[in-house]
Amino acid sequence: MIETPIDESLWDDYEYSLDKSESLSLKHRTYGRDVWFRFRHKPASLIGLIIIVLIILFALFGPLLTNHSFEKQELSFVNIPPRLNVFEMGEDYIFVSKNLKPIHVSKDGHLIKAMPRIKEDLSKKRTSYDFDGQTIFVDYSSKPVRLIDSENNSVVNKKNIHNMSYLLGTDKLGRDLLTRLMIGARISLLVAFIAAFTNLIIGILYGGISAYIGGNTDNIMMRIVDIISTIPLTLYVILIMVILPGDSGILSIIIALGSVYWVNMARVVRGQILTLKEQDYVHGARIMGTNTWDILTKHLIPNAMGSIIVTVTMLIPSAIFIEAFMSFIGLGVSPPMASWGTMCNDALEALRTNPYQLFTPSLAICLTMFGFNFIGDGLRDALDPKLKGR
Amino acid sequence: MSSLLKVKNLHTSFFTQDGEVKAVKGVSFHLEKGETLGIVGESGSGKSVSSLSILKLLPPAGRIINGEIMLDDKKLVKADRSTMRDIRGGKIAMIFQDPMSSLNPLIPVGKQVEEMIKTHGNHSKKELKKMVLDLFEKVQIPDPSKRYDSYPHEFSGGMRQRVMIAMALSCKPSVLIADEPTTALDVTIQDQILKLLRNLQDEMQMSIIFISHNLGVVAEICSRVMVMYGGMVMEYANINDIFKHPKHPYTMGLLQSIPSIDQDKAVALQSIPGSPPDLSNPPTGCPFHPRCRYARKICSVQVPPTSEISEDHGSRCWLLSKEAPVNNNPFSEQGSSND
Amino acid sequence: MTRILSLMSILLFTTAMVFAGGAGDNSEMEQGGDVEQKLIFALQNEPDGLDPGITNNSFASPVLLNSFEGLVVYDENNSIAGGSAESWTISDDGLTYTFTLRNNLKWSDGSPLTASDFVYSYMRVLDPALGAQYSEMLTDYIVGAAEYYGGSEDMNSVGIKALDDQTLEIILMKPTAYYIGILGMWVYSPVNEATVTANGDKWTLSAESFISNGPFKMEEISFGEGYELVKNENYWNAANVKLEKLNFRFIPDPSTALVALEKGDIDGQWEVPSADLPSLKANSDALQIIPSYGTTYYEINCAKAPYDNPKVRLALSMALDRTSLIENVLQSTDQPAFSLIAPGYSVDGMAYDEGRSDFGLSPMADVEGARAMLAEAGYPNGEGFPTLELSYYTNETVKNIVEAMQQMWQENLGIKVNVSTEEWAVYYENIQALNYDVGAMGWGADYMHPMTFFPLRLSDNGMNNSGYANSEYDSLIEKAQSETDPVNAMKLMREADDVLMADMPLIPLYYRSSPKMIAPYVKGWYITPLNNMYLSGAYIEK
Amino acid sequence: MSSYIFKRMAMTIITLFLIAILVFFLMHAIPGGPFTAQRELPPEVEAALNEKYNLDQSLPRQLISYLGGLLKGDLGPSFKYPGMRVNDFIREGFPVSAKLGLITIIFVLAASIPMGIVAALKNGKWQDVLSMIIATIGVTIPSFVIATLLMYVFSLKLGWLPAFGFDKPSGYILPVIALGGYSMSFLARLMRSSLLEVMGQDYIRTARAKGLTEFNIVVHHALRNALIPVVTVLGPTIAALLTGSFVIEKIFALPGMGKHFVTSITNRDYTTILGITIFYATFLVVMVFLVDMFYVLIDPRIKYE
Amino acid sequence: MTDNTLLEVKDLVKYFPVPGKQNSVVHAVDGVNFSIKKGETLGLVGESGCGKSTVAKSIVRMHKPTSGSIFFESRDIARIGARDLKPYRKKIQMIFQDPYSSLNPRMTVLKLVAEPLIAQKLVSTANQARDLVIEILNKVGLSAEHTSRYPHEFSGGQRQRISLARALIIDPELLVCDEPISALDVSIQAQVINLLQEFKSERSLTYLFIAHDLSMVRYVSDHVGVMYLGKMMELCNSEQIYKTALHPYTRGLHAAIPIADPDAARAKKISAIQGDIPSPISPPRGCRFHTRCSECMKICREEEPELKDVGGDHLVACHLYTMR
Repeated sequence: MIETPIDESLWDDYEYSLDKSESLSLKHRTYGRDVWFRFRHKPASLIGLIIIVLIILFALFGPLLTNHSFEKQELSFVNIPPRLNVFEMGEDYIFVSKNLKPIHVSKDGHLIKAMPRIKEDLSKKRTSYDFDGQTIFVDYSSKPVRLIDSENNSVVNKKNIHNMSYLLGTDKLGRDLLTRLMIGARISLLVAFIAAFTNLIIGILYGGISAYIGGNTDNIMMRIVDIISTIPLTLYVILIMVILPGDSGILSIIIALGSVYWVNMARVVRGQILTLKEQDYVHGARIMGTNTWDILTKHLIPNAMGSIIVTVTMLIPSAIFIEAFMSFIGLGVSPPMASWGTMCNDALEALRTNPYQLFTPSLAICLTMFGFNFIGDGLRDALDPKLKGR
Repeated sequence: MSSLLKVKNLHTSFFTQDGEVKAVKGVSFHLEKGETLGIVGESGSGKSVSSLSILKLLPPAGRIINGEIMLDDKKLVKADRSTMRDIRGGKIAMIFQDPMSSLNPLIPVGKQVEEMIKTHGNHSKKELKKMVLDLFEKVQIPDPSKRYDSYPHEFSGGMRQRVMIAMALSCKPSVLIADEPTTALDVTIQDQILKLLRNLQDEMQMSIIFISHNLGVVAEICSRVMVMYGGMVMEYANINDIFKHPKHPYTMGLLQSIPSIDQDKAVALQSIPGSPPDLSNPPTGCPFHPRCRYARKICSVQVPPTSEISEDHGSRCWLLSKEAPVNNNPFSEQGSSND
Repeated sequence: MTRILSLMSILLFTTAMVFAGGAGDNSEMEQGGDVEQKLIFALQNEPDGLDPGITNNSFASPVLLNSFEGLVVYDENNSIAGGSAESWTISDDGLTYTFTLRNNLKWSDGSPLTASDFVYSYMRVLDPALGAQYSEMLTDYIVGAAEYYGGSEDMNSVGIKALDDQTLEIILMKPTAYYIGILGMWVYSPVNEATVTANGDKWTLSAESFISNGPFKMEEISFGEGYELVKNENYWNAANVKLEKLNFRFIPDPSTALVALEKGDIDGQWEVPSADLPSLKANSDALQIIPSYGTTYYEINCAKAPYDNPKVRLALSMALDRTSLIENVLQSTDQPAFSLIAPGYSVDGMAYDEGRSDFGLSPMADVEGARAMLAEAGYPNGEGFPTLELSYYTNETVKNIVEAMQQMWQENLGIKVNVSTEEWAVYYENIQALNYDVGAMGWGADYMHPMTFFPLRLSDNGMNNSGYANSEYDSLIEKAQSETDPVNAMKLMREADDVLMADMPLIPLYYRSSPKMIAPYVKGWYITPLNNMYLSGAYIEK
Repeated sequence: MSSYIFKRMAMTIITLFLIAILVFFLMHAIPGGPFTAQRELPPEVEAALNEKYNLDQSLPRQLISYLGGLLKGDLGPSFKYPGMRVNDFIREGFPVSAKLGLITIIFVLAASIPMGIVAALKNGKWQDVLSMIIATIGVTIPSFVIATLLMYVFSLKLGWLPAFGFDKPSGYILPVIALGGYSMSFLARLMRSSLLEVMGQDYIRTARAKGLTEFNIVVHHALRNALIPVVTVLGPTIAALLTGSFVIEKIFALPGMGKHFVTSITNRDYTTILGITIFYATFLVVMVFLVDMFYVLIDPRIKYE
Repeated sequence: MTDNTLLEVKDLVKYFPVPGKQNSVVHAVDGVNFSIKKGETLGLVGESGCGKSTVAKSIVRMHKPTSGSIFFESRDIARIGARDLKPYRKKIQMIFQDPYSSLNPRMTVLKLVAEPLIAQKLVSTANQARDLVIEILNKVGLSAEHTSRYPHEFSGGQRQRISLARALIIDPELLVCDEPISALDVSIQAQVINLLQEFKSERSLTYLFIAHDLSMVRYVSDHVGVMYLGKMMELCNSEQIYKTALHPYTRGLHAAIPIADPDAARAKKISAIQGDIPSPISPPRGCRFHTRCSECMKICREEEPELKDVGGDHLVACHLYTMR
């Protein structure tokens, strides 16, 4: 059967070694690395992570790169969109804003200045402006608005250029939207992270204690959770805003979120601990005489961490969500601070006139939520012990 | 005479994040009408994957890479879905290790059996129920008409496995694949199920592929045995040869691991050292060589070919080759074990 | 002596009136063919009730003013004209008003409406148990009313009498020249005793029991959704009421209403989203800008250092660029305000604010002046000035203004400004408790007379939330209130105005105008500067 | 079973009372009262109102008389809308919210379950990716943004659908999508993961081994099992959808109950705050209870005794 | 009992409440007596649900017995509180059936094996612990390089050896093995059994060995107890249980063991014990085995037989022998 003769030396005894017989996966990974390995093999979760990292970088370092301040208002440049549909008047570009004010724009798209108004003629629906000595007119008697130069000719050449002074345009107080978006990211993420962190602590402690003690204690603690979750959030927020000293919009949101939003986390942790405390290794630890604290911190909580982390990643978007909702009902951060929620809310009003103002913050919220959702999904799979070894 | 079922050079792999895991590497066997073929091996040896490959019931990550599976004259590897559906349950039925999780918890057991018959034939409602009750009787489920509407959780493990068997037999398949059907059961129940299977086989003249990690169980029911390790067939032979004249160190190790009735307590059990190979990182050469006490250098270099000892007995071991040295060779006349 | 006050104020509102294109003569116009005479009008909120005796809710106004009619009404020229009363006389001492009701007045259910109905309605307002929110519009003026209200006198001492079915007499405590204007408020509307007695406080909750006497009557009340009114055939002037149906729909989000309006689903809307004003101004022929008799101002806590120093208050006021706030932030057609008292009132062709001082303020910011003033007060370049807490109530428009003001003060004065918001109920409690530095506030007139503003800074007035007290001002106002000669009264008021604004106990920001959306095919309506909309002459012409 | 239900009901009533008590003290703790207005009320009026609404009594007494009324099913008079009772708000508003909610639930179920099924069965294919992108967008965009955008596009730009109200049946379309968007997406994701898990179960392999068609397997074996976790979240979801949404009702001008959740608080309409909260809590508890009962129907393993 | 009795279980009863049902309990263990001498191994066999695991868990005090006593070194530890129990935590250790759920997946082998040392405060430095861990790991056939690995990187047999190392690192007196090999592959079972045997002779350990595999039990045990539905059916030395088993249940169990001998295996046509084990919520009256007993008599249905010595240290609870 064997055609080719075998080299004699190959018939020597094989050296037995413990390591070889105790075969172990070559790819030795610590737990964290193992999770990371599985996590990064899901393209969606990786994309999510990249999005979040970019957003965090954007929030942290972005404001250093813009030459605007988030709070500096330029009242003559309010509601300027990122794309300018300008009139070409010789060498000059003139942009007529939504409130019918002509603005001198340089060739490369920088806003130079708003022109002083000379006179508004309401009956003819035209307003005259002083453009470096010339008188020009904005005529809104018919649609679209026309620009009429000093010789009474209608300016016909129009062109779309990008707003280089304000890359994402300005808001209703003439503030740079890009910078506000970055600052807003800080606030929104801060709210989200702190809320998530607070929830993490309270949720773990509450859920953990409830499940660990069990019995009637558990019953009562869970009833309390039920009660808390039915009481209107608005009520808390107003109360908290009142209790806290005046200006702390963020703090009150965080406290509101932190003080009631942990109930979900508590439920999750409780469910996990209830299962885990019946695991053999927990019994084993108890039999060895390990004390309760160590059982909680070394056995129960680390093993519940998977679901906890996943819940947290889902909780962060919901905190951003709620912050936005709070802004919607008028309970957001105090001005001139911006958060994505307040930006969205401010822009909603002006949606018809200035849709671009809504676009960027809601895109930012979406992206962040996408990011966290993907990370959460990825982590859920990566942390799932059932998928291990597959 | 052509065999009822023929598997040739089957390769099945799982595609995971860690890369390709080769679970079955060139398995070939045949199954004759009315016989019971045992497939023995420990977890990860590829025995279940081989049987799932036959019915193409592999989990989503699994894929048949190569090989041929013939049922009568039908090629199954490339068969389309509807052909496979006809075969599943109709020609080849299967029962699984865990009867609890293998039955749908939300559907009464009678319905679950009935559904199988309905899929493979036309029967009136009344007939169907009658057939199910007959089957229940046949697998010795007490009080069948009452049990018809019970849910799986209301059954004991043994009863559930009887339901599974009833289901498997309902369409009178020519092949029954039993994948560790008694592993989850108590010895007394295992005994009952084995006897039941044996009697049913006698009665219905079907062929059985019986998968188990327990040689004792295999001895009870099989006529031929195939021993698998690391995704390969290590040895195949009829039942007596396997137990009386094993020709593979692994088979020998397995046999020696079981304490016999009159095992001397002072003497340690003969164990196979080490652990089974990690499939994602299999050893080179013979998969068993790291744990083989007779291993030679060549075993770690090259996969041994299958040596045919007799027409019905083959073994994949270098020591069976003609050139193999005699010292410390259990298969040569002179070197046969003195330890 | 009959005198009908002329309250025209066209001069100052030319700008705005041009936009109010819908207002105009209605008598000659023909009704447009077979167009359905149905008007759907969006209100932002459900009023808290429709009992004219109780509510002071501005959302109720369009409903109440078109379903009830008091003794007098404001006509399209903002003049007082006869409503249920055909004519009236005022005694020479200015105390006794005698009204002659029109013939055959009827309630919407057809039952007769007599002078005693008015007596009943007014006495009802004077019952504290009713909870009338405008009760002081009676108790402050009518003899015996306050005493009766306080429980110290009985009904007979109150100066409201039905002399016969068609004659009503009201006797005042002291001569009040502008009282006839107050009579135009809906709190002076009659309510039907029969339905009130039969249904108690639920009489306004269903169309059947909602009996009124105005040009329209209630057809259906859908709670939370709106009101459907139809022409009241029993109205004395029903012949001139052209609309057959009048729907008020509650659309809380003005942007939604705007979409609906542009789609043609509704014909008008009460609140216009401020962000859309500029584009509506350019593009929409439905935008109507109505001059409004009201002032938006900021309260200053005059009881708290450093705001107890008038110079500080003046500096703050001077540092604001009102033009920019109006043009860029509000993008509206409001007018920069220099005083609490809005213009719009005039006597014998002389406008109240003619030749009025600017109180040291200018439309644009007077940065130099403001800085100098602040330095004079002891805070050169804002040094040593404590952080100013600028409070406001939760409202988008106010928020924008406040943010802009914050920057103006910080930049122009070099002081630090902190902005904080609270929802209204909390905010207003803080304002009342003088627990603030500077806070957003505003006042819309109840009647067309400057006296609707002055009480806001009277030292003993409950609405004076600034801690400001000036006896000179108090006595000037007291004199003005009882001055029967309007010219003299105006003089006194102007004096008071000067006294007040010299102290700058508030920061006037702008005099309001009120944008409304009313489709151009709706004609014959008018809205007074009191924000009162009258639709009795309205019709659709497409 | 009946003793279980009885016990559960007793527990529910206690919980509801605790909620009432807690909300009662919470709302009295926040400043401002129902009669705070810019125009100060004459003291006589304020006194009369306080007497009328029991506010002149001590808090515990107010609470007791409120709870007494609550036992009789009377949620008290509204402070803000004279003549109205909180029961009236619910009677007027709830049917509107519930009707919208019901349609939304139907939409949510009709959209999410097939979406989840398709995504799970086509795991990793474009159908899965597409469904999950839609579902992720659905859970990421706040409802007020969705609502406004929908209106902007479909009412204003395209003019296809009315911007407000239920005067026409087409008026339901936008509110239903805006209201149900989140739940729809959430349930689709849940359905997908649940079905994916079920499809990996042994009994599905058994069903395959029986030769059942894939359709049969999904419909008869996988779906019922996969629905169990979906049903769990359905209780609170249905309760929330049926009781209305402040945001959606505001934007689409719907006369539902949702607005009271927020406006009653800003108005300090004490009885309404309490009444609405209790109504919602009751509803929630009942829905959760019904879901638990529904379990018994779909899962023979569950029995309550 | 003689002086060198390490563990004595007397009238041990453990009932569990049935979730959702008020008045019924699971009669998991219903009055069980036995004792183990120092250095000996007692095997407990029986089908699942017979209460053998509950006995084990009661002894390590994973739960409090309903009644009865557990004397360990002559002190009743059945009902003492957690603080009093502490010294016994060092002396009694346990190995679980499922090697996958009995090791915390978040801990490295080093931490796992060192855990009892730290819990019992037996070491003061990390290095000391590490040395001890490596020493014991070597004994169970693993090496120092395995210490940084996580349980999921090991096969079932390896994990069970880690469990063993972990249990033995603090030198317990009694090791309770709850089906330590039933989840393992055949080729691995012998490894673990051999290790157990080695340790027994080396450290004169005492074992309570629970299994359902009679042949393995016979091999490792000095005495064997057969349990059925919470009751002890037969108790004798391990040779007797194999050769001269008295109780019909024991004989049935015996016959049910698959024999790795095709000729012998094929000879049996009828299974040894018919039917299923009844519900422990309402165990049968009389002898609990009577429903499945091929030699059932009238008395068996009515009267519960007592566990009686029939001579030669052989105890059996069966009316067949009480009659004599």
